[in-house]
Amino acid sequence: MADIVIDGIRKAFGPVVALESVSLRIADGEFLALLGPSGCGKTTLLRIIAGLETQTEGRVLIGGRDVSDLPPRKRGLAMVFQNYAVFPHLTVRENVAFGLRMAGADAVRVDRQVARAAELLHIEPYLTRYPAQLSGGQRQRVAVARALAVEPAVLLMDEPLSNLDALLRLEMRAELKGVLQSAGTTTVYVTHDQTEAMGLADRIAVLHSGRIEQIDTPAALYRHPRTRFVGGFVGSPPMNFLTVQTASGQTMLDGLTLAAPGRERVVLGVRPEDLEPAESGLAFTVRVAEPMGSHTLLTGEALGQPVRIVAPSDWRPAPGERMFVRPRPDRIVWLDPETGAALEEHLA
Amino acid sequence: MADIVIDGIRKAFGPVVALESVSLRIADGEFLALLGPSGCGKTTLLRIIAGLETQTEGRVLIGGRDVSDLPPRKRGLAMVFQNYAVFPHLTVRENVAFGLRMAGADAVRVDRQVARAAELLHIEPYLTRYPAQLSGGQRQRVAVARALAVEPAVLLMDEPLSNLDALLRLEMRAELKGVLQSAGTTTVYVTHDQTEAMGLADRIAVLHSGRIEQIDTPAALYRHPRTRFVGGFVGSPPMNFLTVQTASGQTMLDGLTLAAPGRERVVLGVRPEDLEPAESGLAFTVRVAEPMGSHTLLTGEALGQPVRIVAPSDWRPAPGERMFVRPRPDRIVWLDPETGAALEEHLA
Amino acid sequence: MSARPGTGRRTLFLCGLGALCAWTLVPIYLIALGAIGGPGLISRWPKPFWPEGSSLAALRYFLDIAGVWSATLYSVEAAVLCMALSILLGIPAGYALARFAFRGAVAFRLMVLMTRAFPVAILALPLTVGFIRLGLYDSPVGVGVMHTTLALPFAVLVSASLFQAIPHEFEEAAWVFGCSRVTAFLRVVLPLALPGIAATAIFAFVISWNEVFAASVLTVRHRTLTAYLLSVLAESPLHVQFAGGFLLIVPSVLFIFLVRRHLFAMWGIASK
Amino acid sequence: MSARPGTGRRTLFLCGLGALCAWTLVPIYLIALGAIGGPGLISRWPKPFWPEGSSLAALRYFLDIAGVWSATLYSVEAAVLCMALSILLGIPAGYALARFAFRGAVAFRLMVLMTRAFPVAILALPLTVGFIRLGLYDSPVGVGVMHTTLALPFAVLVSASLFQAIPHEFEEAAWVFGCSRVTAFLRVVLPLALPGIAATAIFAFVISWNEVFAASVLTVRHRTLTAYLLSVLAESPLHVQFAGGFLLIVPSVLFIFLVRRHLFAMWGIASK
Repeated sequence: MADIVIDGIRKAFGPVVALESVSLRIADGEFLALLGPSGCGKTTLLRIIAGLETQTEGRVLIGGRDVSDLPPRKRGLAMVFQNYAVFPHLTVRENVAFGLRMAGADAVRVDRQVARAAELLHIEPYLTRYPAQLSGGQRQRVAVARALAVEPAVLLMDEPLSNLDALLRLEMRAELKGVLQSAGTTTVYVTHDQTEAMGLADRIAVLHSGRIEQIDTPAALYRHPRTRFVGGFVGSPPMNFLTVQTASGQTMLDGLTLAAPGRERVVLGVRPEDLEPAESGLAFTVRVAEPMGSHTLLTGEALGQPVRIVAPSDWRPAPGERMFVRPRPDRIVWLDPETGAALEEHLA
Repeated sequence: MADIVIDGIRKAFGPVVALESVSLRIADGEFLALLGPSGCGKTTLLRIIAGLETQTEGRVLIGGRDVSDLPPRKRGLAMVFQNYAVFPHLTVRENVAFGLRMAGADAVRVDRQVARAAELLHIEPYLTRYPAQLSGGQRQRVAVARALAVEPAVLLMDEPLSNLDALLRLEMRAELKGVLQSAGTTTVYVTHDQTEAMGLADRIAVLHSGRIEQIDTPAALYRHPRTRFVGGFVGSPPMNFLTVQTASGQTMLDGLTLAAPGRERVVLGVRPEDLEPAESGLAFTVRVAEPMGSHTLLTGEALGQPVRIVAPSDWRPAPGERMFVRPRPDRIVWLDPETGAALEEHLA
Repeated sequence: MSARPGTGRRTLFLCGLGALCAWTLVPIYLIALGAIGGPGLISRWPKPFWPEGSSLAALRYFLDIAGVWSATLYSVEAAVLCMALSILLGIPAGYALARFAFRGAVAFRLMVLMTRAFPVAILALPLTVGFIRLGLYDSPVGVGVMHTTLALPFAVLVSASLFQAIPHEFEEAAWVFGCSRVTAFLRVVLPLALPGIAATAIFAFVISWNEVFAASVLTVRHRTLTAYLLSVLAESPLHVQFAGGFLLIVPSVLFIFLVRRHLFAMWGIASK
Repeated sequence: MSARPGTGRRTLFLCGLGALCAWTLVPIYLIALGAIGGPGLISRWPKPFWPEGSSLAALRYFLDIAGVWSATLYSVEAAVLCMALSILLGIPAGYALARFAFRGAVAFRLMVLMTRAFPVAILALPLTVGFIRLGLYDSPVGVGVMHTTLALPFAVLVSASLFQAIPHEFEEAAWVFGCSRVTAFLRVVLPLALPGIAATAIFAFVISWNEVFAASVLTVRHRTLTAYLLSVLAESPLHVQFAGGFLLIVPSVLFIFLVRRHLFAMWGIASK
């Protein structure tokens, strides 16, 4: 068990800067997700923690020890790879035992820990098989078992569920969360899927073009995005952003008047499920209505800007229909139209 | 504009049967989604309609004409491929014009229809570029424009959005729906993503191991799945299934008594968002709680069987906590425990 | 692919790289040196890095040998024929191999490869009988046909991997949008494969240009350049031999530089 | 890949297939026929499908030629040396090529390919001078070294594509789970590449076994089997020539059958 300190990490591939001065602290036993679109630098950061990539500047401390210049094998960590990287020439048993054997563990310890990891991930029936005889989901379990068998202080995961189909992903997500909660391992989990990050992590660090945009709990990230990027990336469908004019601390949205920050122009951010139908208010013109079963997703326009609304499943407006909606006042976020940053003065 | 009749189509690859006697009718101007997991035969069926694959038995009629033995170019259809298949050696303009030129259209007509398709898909700025200079989303638009430029009677789409990232997929989905609604083209759309099928289609045909499990509107499919497979595949998270004992037309679920079909054992199907917290009722033990922002996803057990619940986002039960839930009575589906088929006698 | 060589490892790696460069560049350099250094330089050891009394005398002497120019013509004739036949036969065969899943595809590939195992030298002897009978003996056409049997397996396998690298969906899209099988091949597949086919053609040219054994056996008076030089140079002074070798390398090296990117693709190695 | 050939197309395709099969099988059949059919059959035309008076006399006569067995030994010595050197030099070079992104990687690959453009025959003449100086003249070791320069480019490029086909993440997983770079290579990369490496080795063996020109030039009394047969057979009757050719093909064909799956992988063509 160990905490991780990332101290001013910068990484450049030639002229391309992948990470610029990233600092963060992951507490002992915490589950942190690195979330961002592809190319945001999340995988590079994970690989720098693992020692598979060398930082251009900065330090990595694991359990208080500076590991910046150590090779991966001396950092006391385990990793689950995106394509699983289960060794095809070894049986499942030997795959799970690989780390223990390399560490020189005696036969009794190897047997005990392989058996424990196999039980935890329900792969006992396959121990004598080769990976080529397993399905994708089973291989994924073997990769996790291999990582847990060495009882690592730190577990790194690089999009471990991205190669599974939707149903299996949902199942493995709940299972992973259960297994890791009881193991208490410090975990860094890279993903581009915001539902995965929300469901699994204690805290989420949202990365965007090599910078951390926000680190927070899933709930705080969802309710109080600190930037427009976070609001648009977390949540599906994403947050709506409406640029509005204000005057003397108020803004007029068609038939609706809201208290607003004292600026000339601000961006109003509101989640699609927080726009409630009303008798009067913001005028919304439906362009497309998609019945999703549990709800109906409406895409259309308000104030000449694109807006999505999550409406009850029994609503079926026709394309072109006009209706009125009101944002729930406690769920509104105000942002700066130039920088995209949340306006803190209004939050306080 | 044309309707499509699939009449007893069977397809075998050597000893492997991909489709067994599939029949369905797609109305003129209808948008039908073929939905199913990989390997269910949906892509094979689409390719048989296109003429890229030859059926072993059965007929395909487009607009009343038997096209079973015609090559693809004589079937009067257009297609959008999964990897877009935009010709890399032609400019965007020539790609969009390809079908018209092959049909021998005169220059005026080519120019007019290319301009219209380009405007519809917002690709005018790229017309002189080569596909290698475009992003994935732009290439996708070119592929759709190429298909629409020939004004096909029938448009076939093979997972056209699966190579886009989540946000772009959401945007293109709404845009596609808008464009196709106004074009009125008969469309067959293959996907493994149930949210895509639900959002886009007029009707959905759910395929499973070469058979059609159910054809229905998205809402009917969601509320009244005809088989356990459909209930588990459509909706995310999937429907919960609890096998329960019944006696004299009733079943006792802990502190809850429900009217049930007159069988000894039945399966109760209920969607995760239709299980509502209550003072008494079905006892549910939380294993994992995932805060998803707009809701909290609880995974746990009831009656010793796995159950998922979509709870309000301010609920935060700890793992191991016990609570009571009640299914909304109008949202319950009863199924046969052996065949997995919905019990019609109870629906009526 | 990310590189993270340790420092010790990196040194080792650079040494190996240096050795490998030397292994290809040093022979070329030595041959060039021998070719322009004149007779005195050949026997000197160690050789100077740049010859002082360098001259093009040997090269000029070499170009004045009677018959060099007509031999060059025969070489070009044979090589062009070999190139043309390799492409005309190799492309349909490669396309069939790439696109049609048929029983025995594996066996078929095996046979194509097996031709590599023929010891051409030995087979060329009995083949002369057949060539005399067909009237192909001692003609560039005969040499070109013989060289085609050497180049064709490469042409088939390389064009098969070219066609396999072109997603089938391009063709299917062409069919859906109004092409027949033939027009789809001509309008979509061929343009995409063309650069690789050009590289294959040039490779066939180089194989024919450099082949000496079959050419020597199958001709008497109408020798290709390589075969002609071999018979003439055996009795020439050493520095003229070097000059001959040097001039023979030139067209091959030129060709390979012209098509370098496609050659890598041919070998299944993407250039970064 | 799905096949949907139209019927007319299919006929055309089957004809082409037949022609291509004939192109590899007929020579082998004719050579075999010549080898066992005796002297009478060679000049007969058309040939019978199965010779009536077939005998193994020519083959036996052939095996009785003085020096065949010692020449076989030299051939094996040279081929084994060529194989060993190709692997020992080719694997590190191929690994470097596959794993390290370095400036000049393209130029390096180009140089490896350029060695294909050397007309070995012509170069072999001046090289004899160097070989005599190094004491490698007229020895299987010298021939093996010479053949290594022929086989090495293939070994490097093929092992590079082998290593490139092994996902880098296997190595990275090995590093994370306690391996150093060397142990990761030995415990993970090498076992995965081994079948392909074996195929490469055998390919080097076959190249050396079949090469005749350099072997003829570089040896006088210690000839390899192919070179020896070439000098002996030129004066032999035709049916004995066929017998020699037939016996030389046998080991190559055997080898290729043994490693056929990996050979396809080598050429970047997945067997279905």
